[in-house]
Parts: sequence; C-alpha cells; structure tokens
Amino acid sequence: MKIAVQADPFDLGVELAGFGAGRADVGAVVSFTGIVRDDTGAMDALELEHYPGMTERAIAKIVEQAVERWSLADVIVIHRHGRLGIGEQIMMVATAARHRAAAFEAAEFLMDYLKSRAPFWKKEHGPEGTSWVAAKDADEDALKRW
Amino acid sequence: MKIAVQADPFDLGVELAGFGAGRADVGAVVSFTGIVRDDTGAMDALELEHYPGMTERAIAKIVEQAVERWSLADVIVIHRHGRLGIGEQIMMVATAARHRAAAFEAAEFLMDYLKSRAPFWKKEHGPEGTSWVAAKDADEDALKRW
Amino acid sequence: MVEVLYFAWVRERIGLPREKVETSAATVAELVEELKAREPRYEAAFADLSALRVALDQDLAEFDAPIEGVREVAFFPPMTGG
Amino acid sequence: MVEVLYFAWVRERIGLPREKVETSAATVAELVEELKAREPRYEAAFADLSALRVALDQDLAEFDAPIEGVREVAFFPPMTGG
Repeated sequence: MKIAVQADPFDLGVELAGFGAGRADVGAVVSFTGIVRDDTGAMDALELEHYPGMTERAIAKIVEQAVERWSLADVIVIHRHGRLGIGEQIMMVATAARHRAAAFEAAEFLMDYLKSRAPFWKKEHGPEGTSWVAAKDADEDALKRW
Repeated sequence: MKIAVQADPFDLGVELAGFGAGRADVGAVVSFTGIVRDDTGAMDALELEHYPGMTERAIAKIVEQAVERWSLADVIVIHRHGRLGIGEQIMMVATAARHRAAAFEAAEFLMDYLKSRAPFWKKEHGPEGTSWVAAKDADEDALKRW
Repeated sequence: MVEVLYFAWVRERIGLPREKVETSAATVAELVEELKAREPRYEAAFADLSALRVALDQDLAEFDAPIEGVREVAFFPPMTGG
Repeated sequence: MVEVLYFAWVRERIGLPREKVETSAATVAELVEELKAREPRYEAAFADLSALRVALDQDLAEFDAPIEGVREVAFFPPMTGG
C-alpha cells in the first residue's frame, strides 16, 4: 500500500515495477495516470493547491474503502501538487486484485472519489491570467454509481 | 500504436514510458496487466497456445474498433504465448485518451474482446497433469455491454 | 478559539490562508455569519454557501454541524483533484 | 483443397495441428460431416459443435458459412485469452 502527496514527479514504471507481484492470488493490475491537458491551446501550466494533512487523511479513507470493497491485494495512490506543465503527470492510482473486473472498478472508484473528495484545487495559468477550474456536476454525479 | 504477440516477457514500465506523451490532448492513460494466478495452489504453469496470423489480425481489428469508438490517441496491446509461471505477466493493454472515462472504457472493452475473440487458449499444468481452461459464459456475456 | 483555514479562491478573496478566530458560534453556519459581519471580503467569500465546502478537523462536514470542541475549520470550493 | 487447422483440445483429439483436405463440401458444416466420417478421433473432436468455433481465412465464421474460395479453415474451442 502506498499513498503519497508530493510536489516531485513520479515514474510510473518504477512505481508499477513489482506491484502486485509475489502473490499467487493477484491476476489483474490496473493503473490510471492523469496528465495535464491543454484543451484551449491557451494554457501555460496547471497549479494544484491542496490541504496538507487532510489530503493524506482523505485519500487514506478512500483507499481503505476500496481495499475492503474489492478485496484488493495492493493499492498505489500518488498525487502531485504545485505547478505542472502541459503533458506532466498529475497523479496515478494502481490496483491489484484477483480478477480484472475488481481491479478496473476499484481504480475507477478511486478516481471518482479523488476527483471530488480529496482536497485539491486546480488553477489554470495562461497568457491572459489565471482561473480556478470549476468542479463539474458530472464529477459529483459520478459518485452516485458507487 | 503497438500490437505485439510474443513469447518473451515485457516490461510494463518500459512500455508505458512516454506512452501518450507529447500530445496536449491526452489527459488520461489506463493500463491493464494480466498475471498468471494460481487459485487452487496446484498449478505449476500456464501454457498459452495461439493461432499465428489470425491472432495479430483479430487484435488489430479489436484495437481499430476501440480507437474509433473512444477517439484514442494511442493504444498498446501485448499478449504472450508459450509456457508462463505463476506470477508472470500474460498480457497488457494501455489506452491514452482525452478523458478518464474513455480511457477506462476502452481498456475494459479491449480486455473483454481479447478474452473471447482473440485466438488464445490456456492450459493449466499441475502435478496431476494438464487441463484446458474452459471459456466462461460470463466472458461471453461481458461482450453484450459494448 | 478555532483555527480557520481558507483554500483556493476563498483564500484569495479573504486574502489570507489561515487565522485564529475567537468565536461563540455553535455551528459552522453561525461562524460563517460572524465572519461575514466582519468585512466585505468575508461577505464576498461566503456570499453563496452552495458553492462552498467545509471540513471540521479535516473531515468534510455540513454547514449545520456543531463546532464545539473543533480545533480546525476549513472553507474551500468543491474539490477538483484527480 | 483447403488447409485445415486444429487448435487446443481439438488439435489434441485429432492428433495433428494441420492437414490438407480434398473436399467437395459447400459449407463448413458439410466439411465437418466429411471429417467425422473419416475416423473416430474426428468424430470425437466434432461431437459437439456448440463447443467449437470456426475461422475461415482467419476470420471467425458460422458453421453454415460457404467455404468456396476459402484457403484456410480452423477449428478450435472458445477462446480463453486475456
């Protein structure tokens, strides 16, 4: 189990090396990586503010729920904060489970909850100034399926 | 885009390094890795037979459908054949898309189709002999949601 | 005395990340009313509570939650992580 | 003349991975009947068609599909990849 909230970049390959290994009951590993996208062509960077202390606590709670519900063998959540350029990795989750359905569902559950329940706030930096990214109703709605 | 059918192991980290990178429209990367599991504690190895020629062709068709349906920026499918020990990686898929829902769905679609539409057959080797793994109705049913 | 924290645009509107507040409020909503009465920048930050979230000692809570015994109250917009 | 391929337990029951077959069959089903008439091992392999799949020139097909012009017919159990 690994939960990290950090400014530094992470290496997906290093994180996933050996993840879920050494256990005969792990048949499926799913990873998700979120990357800074520029939809408008007018963004220079994305800034992530967070709430130190609560962030780790909120993520740990979400992870605990996922582990129990899908009997996960292992989980990784890494979420960055600070200023990130276009194409940089923002965060990743990985899940290791017996079957693929559980690994996929747990990863999607973690993502849906991290989006709306972990205390991060995104701000876009562009040539015309900065603006806070508004939460989407769709992200709140996504929680209803769990 | 990468499709590989091979006996050799692959390195998930190497495959995912730079995957989906260098494009401002990629916000989400999902990977799935299938691993040889031993549910009974009585398995020594898994053997995968395939249909050279048709395998690559079937996978290419499935990938093409996924790329079109979810507007994927990139895809990886690697599937091994031959004899694999417990804990060894059998196969992987990766998808790069604008949004997380598309990346997740496309990866699940690829897995569901690879399970039942790519010509691979699994045989379990144990101390008491060998047995072909039977296809599950659930795997065929899984295709209905797409 | 509670420690009050502000994040994202709430922090920007109020102009500081945290402050100690002497309060006799029984609930979060009462605390918000006290803060709004202070200055226009608080009034502006708390104008629309439906656009805000609150955490009590680092757990999400409702605006009608009691704050007795709470050490840390945080106000922020809906989260946009992931 | 078609090349007929067998995989997994179909290959094991018949005892060979591929063979050239001289046939006048119009459909896959007719080809199967010809093969079954050959020897008990073919009869055993093709006893339950619902447990079998067929590919014509490396595309999945149905048992009532015509085989005129087809070069490669493959028989195998339901796939278990992934």
